[in-house]
Amino acid sequence: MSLVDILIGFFTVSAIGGGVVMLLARHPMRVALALIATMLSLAGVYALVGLHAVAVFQVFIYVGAVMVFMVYVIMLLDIGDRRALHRYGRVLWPAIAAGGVLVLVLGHLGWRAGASLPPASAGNEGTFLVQPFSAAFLANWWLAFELASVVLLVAVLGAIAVIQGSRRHDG
Amino acid sequence: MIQDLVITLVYIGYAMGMLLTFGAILTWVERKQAALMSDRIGANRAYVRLPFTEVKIVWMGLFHGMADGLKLLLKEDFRPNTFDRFAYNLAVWLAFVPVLLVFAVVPFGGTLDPGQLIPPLAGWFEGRTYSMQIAPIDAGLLVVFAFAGISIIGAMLAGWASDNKFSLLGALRAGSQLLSYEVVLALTVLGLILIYGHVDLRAIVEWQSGTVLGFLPAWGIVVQPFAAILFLTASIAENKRMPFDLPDAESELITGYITEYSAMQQGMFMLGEFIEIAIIGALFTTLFLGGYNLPWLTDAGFLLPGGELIALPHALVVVLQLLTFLAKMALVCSFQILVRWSLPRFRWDQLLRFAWTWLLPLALLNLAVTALAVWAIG
Amino acid sequence: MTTPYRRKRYWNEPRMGWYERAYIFEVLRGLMITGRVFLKNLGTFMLGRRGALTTYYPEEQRPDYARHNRGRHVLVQRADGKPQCVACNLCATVCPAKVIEIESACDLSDAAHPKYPARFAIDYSRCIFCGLCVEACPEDAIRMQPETPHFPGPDRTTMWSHREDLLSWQPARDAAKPYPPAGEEEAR
Amino acid sequence: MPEIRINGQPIEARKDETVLEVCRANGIDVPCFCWHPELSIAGNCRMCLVEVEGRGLDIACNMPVSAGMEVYTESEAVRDHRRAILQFITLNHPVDCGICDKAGECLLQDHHYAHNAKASISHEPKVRAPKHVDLSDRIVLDNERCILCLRCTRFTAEISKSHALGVIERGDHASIRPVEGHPLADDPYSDNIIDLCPVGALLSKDFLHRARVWYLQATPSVCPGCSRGCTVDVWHRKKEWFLKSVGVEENLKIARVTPRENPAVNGPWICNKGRDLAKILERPRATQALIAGQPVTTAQAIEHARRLIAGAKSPRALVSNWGSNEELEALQRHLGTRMRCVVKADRKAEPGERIEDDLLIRADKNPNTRRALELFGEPAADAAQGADLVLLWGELADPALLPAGVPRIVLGSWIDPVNDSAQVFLPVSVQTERSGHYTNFDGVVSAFAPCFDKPAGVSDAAVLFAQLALAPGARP
Amino acid sequence: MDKLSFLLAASGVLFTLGLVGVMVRRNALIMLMCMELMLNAVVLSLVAFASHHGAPDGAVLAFLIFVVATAEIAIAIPIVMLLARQRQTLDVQSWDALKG
Repeated sequence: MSLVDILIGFFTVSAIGGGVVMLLARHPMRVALALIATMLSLAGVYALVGLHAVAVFQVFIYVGAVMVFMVYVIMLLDIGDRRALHRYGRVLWPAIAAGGVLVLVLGHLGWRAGASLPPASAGNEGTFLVQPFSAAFLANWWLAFELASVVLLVAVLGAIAVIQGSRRHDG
Repeated sequence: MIQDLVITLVYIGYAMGMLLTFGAILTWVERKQAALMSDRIGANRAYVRLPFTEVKIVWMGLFHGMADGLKLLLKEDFRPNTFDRFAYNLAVWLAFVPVLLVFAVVPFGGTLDPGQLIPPLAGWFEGRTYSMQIAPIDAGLLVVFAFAGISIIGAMLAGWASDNKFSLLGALRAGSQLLSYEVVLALTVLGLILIYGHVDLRAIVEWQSGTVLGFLPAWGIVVQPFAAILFLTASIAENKRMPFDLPDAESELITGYITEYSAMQQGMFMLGEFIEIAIIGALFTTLFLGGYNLPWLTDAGFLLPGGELIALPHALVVVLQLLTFLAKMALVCSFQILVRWSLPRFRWDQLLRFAWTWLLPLALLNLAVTALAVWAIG
Repeated sequence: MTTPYRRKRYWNEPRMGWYERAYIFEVLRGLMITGRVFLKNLGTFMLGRRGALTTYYPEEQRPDYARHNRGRHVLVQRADGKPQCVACNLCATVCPAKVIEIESACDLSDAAHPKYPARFAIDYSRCIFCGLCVEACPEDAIRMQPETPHFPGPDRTTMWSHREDLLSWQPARDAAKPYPPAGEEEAR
Repeated sequence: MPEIRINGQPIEARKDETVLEVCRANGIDVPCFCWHPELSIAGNCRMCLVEVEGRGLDIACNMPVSAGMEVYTESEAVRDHRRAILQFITLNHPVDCGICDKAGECLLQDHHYAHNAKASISHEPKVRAPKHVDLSDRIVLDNERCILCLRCTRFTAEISKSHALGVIERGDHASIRPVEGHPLADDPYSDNIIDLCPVGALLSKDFLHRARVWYLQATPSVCPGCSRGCTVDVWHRKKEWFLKSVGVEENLKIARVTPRENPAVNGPWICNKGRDLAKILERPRATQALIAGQPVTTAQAIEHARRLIAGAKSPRALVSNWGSNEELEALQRHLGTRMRCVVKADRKAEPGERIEDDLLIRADKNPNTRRALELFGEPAADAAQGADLVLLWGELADPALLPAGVPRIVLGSWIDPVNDSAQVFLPVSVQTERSGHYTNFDGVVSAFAPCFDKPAGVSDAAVLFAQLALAPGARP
Repeated sequence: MDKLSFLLAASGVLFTLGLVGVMVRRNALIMLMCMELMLNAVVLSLVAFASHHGAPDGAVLAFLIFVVATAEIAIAIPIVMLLARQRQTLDVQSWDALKG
């Protein structure tokens, strides 16, 4: 048990705690804050297992962009919406039961997968620096990234279309 | 291992102390510089009296920052009866802490050899050297942007949790302004990354220690002057200061998202703003002014163009590098204050239009030209 | 003229060409102006002189007030040292800020000036230095000197100036208005 | 009914009227100094000159109307002569308005601004005269300012009949002087000549240099000095002119009292006692509620008094005849059934004071005895006897009315030994702090208005009666 | 305890939490956020594998997931805002008009 392992454990538990709070919190802003906590914890995990780039992008893109957008929208929308205070839908207990089963199955599978996989390849310190990351990125995955950026572009266009459509609808 | 920890703790202590001091002193500098700019004298009243004497130490009003801090600490913490007390209290820290964290990846000096610095500990350090940087992460520049993103959430959360329409408006403005200018900032920095070929701030600084065209220091401001202007503009906007202080425009929104904060919580927003000035100074120094580099100064001493070496002791080199960094940083801070007291505030629509229709295309243009140039030369 | 009403232009709309619209040049010009002042003042400041037009009031007070500067009020004294004022209250009446308060008293032994101000107080916390009291005075008994009253005080009650303070005027010092006024001696 | 034409306008006049009276009755301004409606016609100021068609210029005050008169009050000739007369009057007048207490309400000043407004053209030095002649201990004469209208001498001769003033010398040395053997100090109406004087020659010593009149505001009030109930104006500082460099109580003082013309009661006169109202009303005030001499809050005192009243078998109320009609009615409404109300006299004549005369002064030195008696009836001789609780409201002229050894609730305005010996003392407002009405001996009801705010802790008697009438522990 | 197993199990738990959240919560925005949580769980497992195998491709995939998630949010939130503007609520159960 090195310091890194302890920290990984801590961040993982903190991430799961954030997920639980997301289920329990009443107000969307609290949920968003819990999600941000989860994401930051996961970023910590990523950084600790050596993937600095992913950790940074996790914070940069997820917290800095997606969650800012989310908080912005919650700020705009929640005012006066009393009905959102009903926390849970009708399928609360069945869903929790199904979730419990899923946890057992996935946890078991994960555990077994981890156990059955070949042991960790050693000496991969340099693998996750930004430079090899970028090299792999541009050598093997450039098409995927271009496609993803097309998806992003389409999403932006779609968002503009939705907003414009609603504007026209409003008159 | 334990030596690394000790060194890191020393660095953290230095960085925290330096930033907080900068933040406190900048409150005074801002007033004094504004006074000098407008032919006034400025803050000159606060003093410390030596105990048991009538000797008053005024020091040109340097203690005004202290007096402010004391006042903010002792004031009644007047809080609104908001529905989300948790978010209200969290927002301060979300806005304050990420700003401090940014400094973790900034190299504020060259290489430190603690064994050479303190000979009695030479045995313990076993000849290890450390670069003067809290967290030597190779993704340094990305970390900067990552943490900048978190502080947006702090500002927005503050405005939302204050339960006040002025605060909410301020928060909405803060959100959209910070997002817009962060895009500009990132695109500007992309050009630098193209040239430097690194996102590691230490590598960037080391790249700048050379020269271009034989005589000019290879500082970012020389190779990317246009990006320097864009970067400074966008980062002043990120800091929500004049002429981009729309989120807390006093004449329109009282103080925007800070309106409902009082006492030290308000003080932390203000201190955060001033520390951010220092951070912007540090980043600008690192990216464009060659960081801790003094022309011809190497870790061994001054290496004059003729190839002559003036050897300097290690301690002196370290101190020189630290001072160089601080001096450059102070210069940039002073320039930001100059801008703040010179330019009038934008209108809100002008602010966003400026970001999206001026700065963004310019940043893209800069990026394209840089890419072409790098491709042509490289 | 097609429209019956044309909007009045209340301000001078700036005429801006591309140079001004480009913003950056004008910004740089502004920064150069303020920066020049800053550097100049910083330079003088570092040389130990003051890079400012203002003074460390009240420790320092400027000697170069304009001759007609309306600063502190003074009450003119007669030859015997009594105030010229006859407590007619015209200054108090005309005062727009209502800061002058006079309490009059009767001195029958002085046949020419039986009425005199027993109390004459000016509240400098509210005075607007308009000089109307000087205009209104039928006796030329109140004047304003180009110097500043000792303003700063811990609270506003200390900013009242009373008869004794106001009677501090030294006629010999006022070259602009000699006392007694020229020609009065002959009249006597 | 002769019909005359003034400035071309036909006007109906009575046969016994003068042209001046007709003009005044019809709102036509004819300036005058010596003429006064209540005094005989002297005709010495020559200010009221008018032009009559066919007869030239003559004084309007002494001109009976006759049918078909054509009078011009604003003709060129009239204006010329007015100007000339004002020049003449100011020939020796010092024009020292700056130090004159009359300035602001001075007839000469007003007429000068309205009809001449020019400085004197005389080159001759003005005749100097004594500035300060004591006429009595109340009045000083500034001889320089006197224009010899003789209003004052006519007043002492015709109205107050003291014959205290006369004229000595002649020409520009003519002066008003007291008549030997007829001291002005003995005239209880002497101060009226101060108001009568059209210039600032006669001045009140009390008011001398105390304030410029434009700082003052007149509040209609009623003199409580006797049962005549003369209507008066109480002059006090306007709020915007409050002095700020001295204590606030300096501003809450009666500056002077002047008569308020009221043909039904007092005409244009009041007596000197009425002018000295401040002496009565501005005695040291009691503003602190007491229980057995110890300071308490008003609420505690009221609660204690309620308990006393609730516990008493035969309580008596000694009714103040200085209470207004409203307060007396409040007493009757709230406590009239619980207590036996006995009217008492608050004040009696001071030593040396004139008791009664046929002009204004009445023997009863209290303002509202008539209404009090109407409400509560004549007091029986043994009114206060047999009581086990006495509510004393106001002062007590005759201490014998207060039975010894009986618990007392006292409602008073001024500091008095009775307050401390009382079981409960409650401070009440004085006349200048409340509004109300007095009914005079003749049944004429006159109103008075408040001039000042009540001091903290002081309430109106009417409010206290309503609160005392509640059961102990009740909340109003 | 194996690091990979631990992280994979944590990823499974997080994924389940997100799934349960999507099922049980009624607020549309919260449901969106729970979906983000599921995406995060997947990224965690990718990172765990990448770290285990020492191959940067897992990191690249994680990055691609970020981009796609951003795109998803960019389109999803305007839609939610549109719906919320129409019904003045964020409750998904009030948007069941298309239910058979």
